[in-house]
Amino acid sequence: MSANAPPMSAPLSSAPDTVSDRLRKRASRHVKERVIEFILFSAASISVLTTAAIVYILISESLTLFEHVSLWDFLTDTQWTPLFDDAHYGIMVLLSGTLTSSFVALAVALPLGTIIAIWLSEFASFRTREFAKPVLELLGGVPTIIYGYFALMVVTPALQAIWPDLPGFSLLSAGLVMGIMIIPYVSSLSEDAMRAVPMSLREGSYAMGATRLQTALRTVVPAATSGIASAYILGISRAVGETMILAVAAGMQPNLTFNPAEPGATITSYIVQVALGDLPHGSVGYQTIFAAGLTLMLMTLCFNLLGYYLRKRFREVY
Amino acid sequence: NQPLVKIDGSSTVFPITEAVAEEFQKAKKGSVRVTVGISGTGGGFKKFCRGETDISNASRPILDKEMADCKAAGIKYIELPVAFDALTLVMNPKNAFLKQVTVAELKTMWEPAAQGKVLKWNQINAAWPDTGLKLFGPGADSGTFDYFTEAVVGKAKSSRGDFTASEDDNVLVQGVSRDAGALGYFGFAYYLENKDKLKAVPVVNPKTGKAVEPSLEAVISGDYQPLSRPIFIYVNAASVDKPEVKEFVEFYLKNGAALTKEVKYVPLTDADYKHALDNFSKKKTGTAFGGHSEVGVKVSDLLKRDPKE
Amino acid sequence: MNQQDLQAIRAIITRHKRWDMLFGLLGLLALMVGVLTLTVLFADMAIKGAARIDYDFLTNFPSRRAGSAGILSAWVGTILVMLVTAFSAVPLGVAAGVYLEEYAPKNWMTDIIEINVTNLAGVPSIVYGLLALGLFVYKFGFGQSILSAGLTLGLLILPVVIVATRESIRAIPQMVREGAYACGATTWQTVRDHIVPYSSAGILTGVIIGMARAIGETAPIITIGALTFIAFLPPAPYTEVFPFISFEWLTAPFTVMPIQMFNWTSRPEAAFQVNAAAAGFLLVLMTLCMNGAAIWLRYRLRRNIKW
Amino acid sequence: MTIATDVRTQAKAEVQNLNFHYGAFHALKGINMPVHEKKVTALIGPSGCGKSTLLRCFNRMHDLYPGNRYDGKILLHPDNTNLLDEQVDPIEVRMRISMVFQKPNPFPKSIYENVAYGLRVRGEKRRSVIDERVEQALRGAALWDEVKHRLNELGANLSGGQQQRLCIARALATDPEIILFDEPTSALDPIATASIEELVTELKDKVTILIVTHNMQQAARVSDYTAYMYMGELVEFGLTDQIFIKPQKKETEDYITGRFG
Amino acid sequence: MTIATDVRTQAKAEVQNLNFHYGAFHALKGINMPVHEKKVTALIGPSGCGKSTLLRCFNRMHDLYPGNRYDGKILLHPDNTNLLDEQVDPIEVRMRISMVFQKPNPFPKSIYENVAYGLRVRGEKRRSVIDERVEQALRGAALWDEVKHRLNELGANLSGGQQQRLCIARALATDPEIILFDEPTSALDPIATASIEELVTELKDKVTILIVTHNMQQAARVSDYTAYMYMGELVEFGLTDQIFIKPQKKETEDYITGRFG
Ligand SMILES: Nc1ncnc2c1ncn2[C@@H]1O[C@H](COP(=O)(O)OP(=O)(O)OP(=O)(O)O)[C@@H](O)[C@H]1O
Ligand SMILES: Nc1ncnc2c1ncn2[C@@H]1O[C@H](COP(=O)(O)OP(=O)(O)OP(=O)(O)O)[C@@H](O)[C@H]1O
Ligand SMILES: [Mg+2]
Ligand SMILES: [Mg+2]
Ligand SMILES: O=P([O-])([O-])[O-]
Repeated sequence: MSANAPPMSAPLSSAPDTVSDRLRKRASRHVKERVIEFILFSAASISVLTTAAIVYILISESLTLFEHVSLWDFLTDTQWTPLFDDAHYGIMVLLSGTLTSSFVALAVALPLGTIIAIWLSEFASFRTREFAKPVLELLGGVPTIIYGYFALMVVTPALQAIWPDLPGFSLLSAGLVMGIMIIPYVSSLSEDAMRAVPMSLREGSYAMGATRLQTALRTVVPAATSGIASAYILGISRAVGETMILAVAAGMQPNLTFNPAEPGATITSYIVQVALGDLPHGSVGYQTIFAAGLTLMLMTLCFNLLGYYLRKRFREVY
Repeated sequence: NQPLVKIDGSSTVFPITEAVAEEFQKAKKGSVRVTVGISGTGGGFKKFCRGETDISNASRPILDKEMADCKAAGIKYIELPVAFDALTLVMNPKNAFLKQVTVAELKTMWEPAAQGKVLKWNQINAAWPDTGLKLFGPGADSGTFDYFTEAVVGKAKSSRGDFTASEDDNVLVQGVSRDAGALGYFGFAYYLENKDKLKAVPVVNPKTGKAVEPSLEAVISGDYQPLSRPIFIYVNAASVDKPEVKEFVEFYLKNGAALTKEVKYVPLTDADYKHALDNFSKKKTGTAFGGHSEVGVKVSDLLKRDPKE
Repeated sequence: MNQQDLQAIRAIITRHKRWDMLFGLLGLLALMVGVLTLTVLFADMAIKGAARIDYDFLTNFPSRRAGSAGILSAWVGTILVMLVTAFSAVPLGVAAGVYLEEYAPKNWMTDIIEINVTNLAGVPSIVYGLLALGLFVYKFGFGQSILSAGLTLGLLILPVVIVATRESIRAIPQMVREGAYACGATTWQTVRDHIVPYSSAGILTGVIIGMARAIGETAPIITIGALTFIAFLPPAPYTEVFPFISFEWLTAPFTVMPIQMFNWTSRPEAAFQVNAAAAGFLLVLMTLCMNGAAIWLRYRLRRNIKW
Repeated sequence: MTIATDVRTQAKAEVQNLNFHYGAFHALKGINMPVHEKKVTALIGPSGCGKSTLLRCFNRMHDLYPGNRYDGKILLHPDNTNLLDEQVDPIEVRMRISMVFQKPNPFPKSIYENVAYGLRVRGEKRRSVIDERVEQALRGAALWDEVKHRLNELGANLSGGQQQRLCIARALATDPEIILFDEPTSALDPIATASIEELVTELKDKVTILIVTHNMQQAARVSDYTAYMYMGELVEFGLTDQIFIKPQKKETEDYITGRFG
Repeated sequence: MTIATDVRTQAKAEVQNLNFHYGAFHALKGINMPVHEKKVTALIGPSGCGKSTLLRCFNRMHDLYPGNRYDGKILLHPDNTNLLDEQVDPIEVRMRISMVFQKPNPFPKSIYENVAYGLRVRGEKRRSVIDERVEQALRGAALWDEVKHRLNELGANLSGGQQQRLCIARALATDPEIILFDEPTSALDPIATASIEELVTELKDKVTILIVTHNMQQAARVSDYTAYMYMGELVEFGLTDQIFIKPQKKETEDYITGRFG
C-alpha cells in the first residue's frame, strides 16, 4: 500500500492500523512468525530424534555384541543362553516365545475387539456406547504388572482346573490375559473408524432394506477397513511389546517352541530380567538386551510400516 | 543439604541392608538419608567402581574384572561379611519319594549336558519314580545362580537352560507349589515364609556324608554345606571419611545379628561381627578372595585372611 | 406388490433379524468378557488390599515390617515424576501436533515425521527404558533420578499427546480457521487465539489418558535401574531464601508406586503381598480417577464449545 | 385441498393427517396429500420447511435416530398398508420403497456390487439373476453404456452425475413401488443435472416418484404434481401447471415469483 | 464488456484478466470486471461456476491451501495495489478486505471478543478504543440493541440470523474497504434473510460490497451491479436492472428465466 493512501476513516487515525504502520509491523511480524514456526518444527523433530536415538543406542550396543557373536549364529542358533558358561545366542528362541504369546493374545483381542467395536458402533444405544467405551478403555489403563499376577494367580489355576496338564507357567495364560488387556486398543480405534463412516452410507444401506448386521458387515466394516487395520497393527505392537505380564506369568524359560501350553521367554521378558539382575554393564550378556531390543524394534517397525502402507493403500473412499 | 548414603547392588543382601537403613534413619531422626538400590551384585559393583555409590551389596566376592575396574578408578574398598545366605532346595509337598539329595545327583540334574535329556526323576536315581522333572531357579544373571552352579556343577554359570527362571522368587514358590514333580532352589527366607506350600530337601554334606536340612543352627555350625555362603557389603574406603557412612557401617555391624534374623536370614556369630567391626575400624582394604568365589569357606577364616587389592 | 411376494419378503426379514439378534447377544457377551475381567481384577485387589489402606499406609515410609510399611515416598515420587512427564511431553507434543496440522507443508520431511509418530506409538515401553538408560542415565548423567524417569515416561507418552492434539485440531471446522484468517490474523495468531484454545479439551483428554498409562509403567523404570528403597522425601521445591524455588528434587533419588508394588510382590512374607494388593488397588484407583477425569472433561468441555 | 380427494382412486400412496416430531420439535403438521401412481410429485418450499422430513417418513428413515415420533398414516396402495404403523417392519417398507439421496452416496464397492446390493440384502444368490437385474437397472438408469466394460471398478471413480445415476440404478434394481428423491441434483453440475432430470421423466413410466427440490425451475420441468410446504405445513397441492401458473394461495404465489424465500 | 471500461473511474477494485487454478483444475478463466465503490455487486450463476472461487481471490483465501495458482490482477484503488501480487502480504490484503461466510462462523468466544478480534489482531490494546469500535460495529450490523446487555455471552448462543449479523459486525469493526459476502443467507430462515438483506442495502453507504448468491431474487433485490458467471467464465456484467430486464446474452436470459440451472 502506498504511503499517501488516504486515512480510511476518522476514528482510524488514532488506531494503529494506518497503512505505513501496517507495513512496518509486517517485517517484524514475519520474523516472529518464522521463529515460532522454527520452534514448533523443532518440537516435531524431537519425535524423529527420539527414534534416531533409540536406533543409535540399540545398534551401537548391539554392534559390540556382534563382534563376539556372528550374526548367523544369532539368527539360526536354537538355544538362548547368553548368560551361561556355554553361551548360545539364538534369538529364534525368544522370537518363538514372543510370536506364540502374541498369537494367543491376538486370537483373543482381534475377534473380541472387532465384535465389540461393531456392536458399540452399530448396535448399542448412544448411552451404552458412551458408558461402555471408557469402561473398556480402563482395561488398557491397568498397570500391566497387576495383570501379570492376575494371570499367574487367577487365570493359570483356572485353566489348570479344566486342563490339569497345563504347567504352572505358560505362554497360554499370559497370552490370554494380554489379549484381554489389548481388547480396548483394538475396539476403541476400530469403533472410531466405524463411527467415521459417514451416516449417508449407512442411510444408503438401510434404505435398501438391509438389517443392522448387514449394514455393519457389508457397508460399514468394508468402508472402515483402513482404520480397523491401524487398530490391528497397534494391537499387534502392544502384544509384541508387552513385558510385565510375560515376565511374571510365562515362565521365563528360553524355549524354542510354538506350543502355547509350554512355558517360554519373550524378548521383552528377557530384557526386563536382565535389567533387574546382576549383570555388569558392558558385558557381552548385557549387550544382548540391546540386540534383543533391536530385534523387537525392527519387528514393530515392520508392522507399523505395513500399517502405514495399508492406510495409504486403502484410504477410505466414501 | 542433607547427608546421603548411597547403596546399591545385590537383591539378596537388599532385605538386610534395607532393614539396617530403616533403623539407622530412624535412629538419626531423618538427618541422614540412605538409598538402597537393587541392581544385582554385578550392577552394584559397576556403579561402585565408578564411585557412584558409597556401599555395594554383594552376594559373592568381587571378581577380577571388577577389581581391575576399581583399581583403574582409584577406588579402594573394605570387604565386610554381614550374614549367611542358605540356598534352599525345595520340592512340592506331594513329593513323597525324595528324602535327600547328593551334590552328584544335583549335578546330573542341572549340568548343561542334561538339557533336553534328563526329564524324568528316574534318570537321576533309579530308585525315584518315572515321573516328569520340572526345575525352577533364579535368573541366570543373579549371584544366587552363580553360586549354585559353582557349588553343584563345579563351574559358575554352567547350567542347563530349560528350567523356569525368575528373578522373582515368589514366582518360583508358585511354580514349585503347583507341580508335583517340581524341584527348585532359592534363598532360605522364601522357604521359611512358605513352609506350608513347600518342603525343603535335605542336602548331603559331601564332607560328612550326612543329609542336612537347612536351618539357622545348621548354617551357623557350618553343617549345611555346600549351599550356604556368606554375603557381603563393600564400603568405599574414601567414603569412610564421611561421618554418616562411617556411622552407618558401624550401626550395620552392631545391629546386624538382630536385624538379619528379623528378615529371616542367618546371622554371623557375634565374634565374627566384632572381628568385622575391627577390620573396618582398621580400614583393611581389599578382598580376602582372589577375584573369584569359593565354595565352603568359614567366615571366621575369611576375616583372619589378609585382604589383597 | 402381491401378497405372495410380501410373504416371501417377510420370511427373509425374519431370517435376517435372527442373525441380528444373535450378533447383538454375541457383542454383549464380548463386552462382558472385558468388563467382567476388570471387575474381577479390581474386586480381587480390593478384597485383598482394602484392609491395609488407612492414613498410616499413606503417610508411612516403606519398611521391612509389612504392618508399618507405607507408600509415602512412592506416591510423592509418582506425583513428581508425573509432573516432569507432563511438563516435558505436553509442550513438546502440543507444539509438534500444531506444527503438523497447521504449518507442515506436504513433503517427505513431514511424511517422515508422520510415519515416525505412528511408529513411536507402537514402540514397546521397554525399548524406551533402554533408550533412557543409555541416554538420560549415562550419556547425560542424570542418574536414576526423578528427571530421568519423568523424561523417559514423557517420551513414552509423547506420541499419545501428539496424536490427541492432531485429532482435536482436526475437529475444529475449517470455517473457524478461515474466519480468523479473514480477519487478517497470521498463522501464529490463529493458532494462539483459536486452534489451541478450542482444541485444549481434546488435548487435555489425551494428556490425561497418556499420563494414566505412564503412571502404571513398570518396565521402563526398572530398566533405568530405579528399583530402590527410599525412606525419605525429595527436597522441597521451595526454599526459605531467594530465589525461593529449587529444582534439587529433579536430581533426587525416588521411587514410584508400581516400583514399590513390584518390590513388595517379590518379598517372601505374605503380609507384603497384602501391601502390594493395597498399593495396586490405589494405583488402579489413580488411573481410574484420571480416566474418569478425562471422560468428564471430554464431556464437559465438548458441551461448552459449539461450532 | 379438493384436488387431493378427486384423484384418490389413482393414488399409489396417501398421506393422512401426518404429524412428525424431532424430539420436542414439531416438524410436520397435519399433512394430507396423495402420491399419484406413475407420476412425479414434487415437494417444494423454503429451506427448513420440512420437505426432507416428509420424504423420509415414506421409508421410515427417521427410525434410525432416537427420539423421533410419527403420528398419522401413510397408506400404501393397493394393499392399504400403513407404512408408519409400528407393526409394520421398517425393513419391509424400505424393501418396497427406494430412495436416492441428495449427495450421491455409492458404497465403497464396485459398480456391480453397488447395484447388486439390494438383491444381496434380500438373500438373492443366483449369479445369473443378479447379472440380469444389474444390467436391467443400469440400463434403466441410462448408465449401462458408460460402465458396461468397467463393472468391477469402484463406484467412487465415476463422475458426480454418473454416481448419482449409479445410486438410481441401485434403487431401481429391486423393483421398488415408489422411488424417493431428496434434492438429487443439488450436488451436481448443470450438465449432470440435466441428465438426471431427463432420467426422472423417463422413469415415471415404470414407477411412482416423489422428489424434493429447492429449485422451482426443476420442479416445473419434471413434475406432474407439486406440493408447496411452509413451516412444516402443506400449503398447497395440485397439478404442477396449475400451481405454477395460478396458485390458489397468496404464500405460494409469493414464493414462486421470488418475492419471498 | 463495455460497461466495465465506462465506469473505471468510480471503481474501488478491478479484476484484470484473472485466471485461477485449483491444482490442475482451471476454475476461473480470464475474468475482467470492476467493483464499484460504495455499491453492491452480485455474483450469480449456477452451482460450481466459480462464484465463491472468484470472491475468495479478493482476500487471498486460496493462499491457505496448497496447489492453488493465481494469474492476472485484482487492482485495489486508489493505490492501485495488485492484491494478487506475490509481493503483497495476504495478511495486509485481508486487513483491508473483510469477509462474511455462508454459514455464520462466530468464534466460540464472547460476543464482544468476536467483534474485537480484528482489532486485537492488529495489535490494538487500548480498552477504550476497542469498546468504542465494538459498539460502532455492532450498531452498524444492527445488532447493538439486541446484544448490548449480553456482550459477554457466547456468540454461539445467538440465533442464526443474529450470528450472521455478528459476523458482519466482526467484518465491519476494522473499517474494511470492501466486504465480501459468500451466500450469507443460504443457511438462514426467511426472516433472518430479510434482515440481512436490509442490512446489506444500508451498508453500501459506507463500504463497497461484493456478494455471491444463488438466489436470483436476492441478487435482484440487493445489488446495483450483477455479474453472471458460467463454467468459470464471466458471461455478462452490468447494472442489475439491465441484466434482469434485458440481458444481452442468451445464456444469461436462460438462466434468469429459469430455463436452465
Ligand atoms: N434431526 C433433527 N432434529 C431436530 N430438528 C431437525 C432435525 N432435522 C431437521 N430438523 C428441523 O426440521 C425442520 C425441517 O427440516 P428438513 O430437513 O425437512 O427441511 P427441508 O425442507 O428439507 O430443508 P432444506 O431445503 O434445507 O433441505 C427444520 O427446521 C430443521 O431444523
Ligand atoms: N479446493 C478445490 N479443489 C479443486 N476444485 C475445486 C475446489 N473448490 C472448488 N473447486 C471446483 O471449482 C469450481 C468452482 O467452485 P466454486 O466453489 O467457486 O463454485 P460456486 O460457484 O461457488 O458454486 P456454489 O454455488 O455451489 O457455491 C467447481 O467446479 C468446484 O468443483
Ligand atoms: Mg432437505
Ligand atoms: Mg460457493
Ligand atoms: O542380586 P544377587 O544377590 O542375585 O546378585
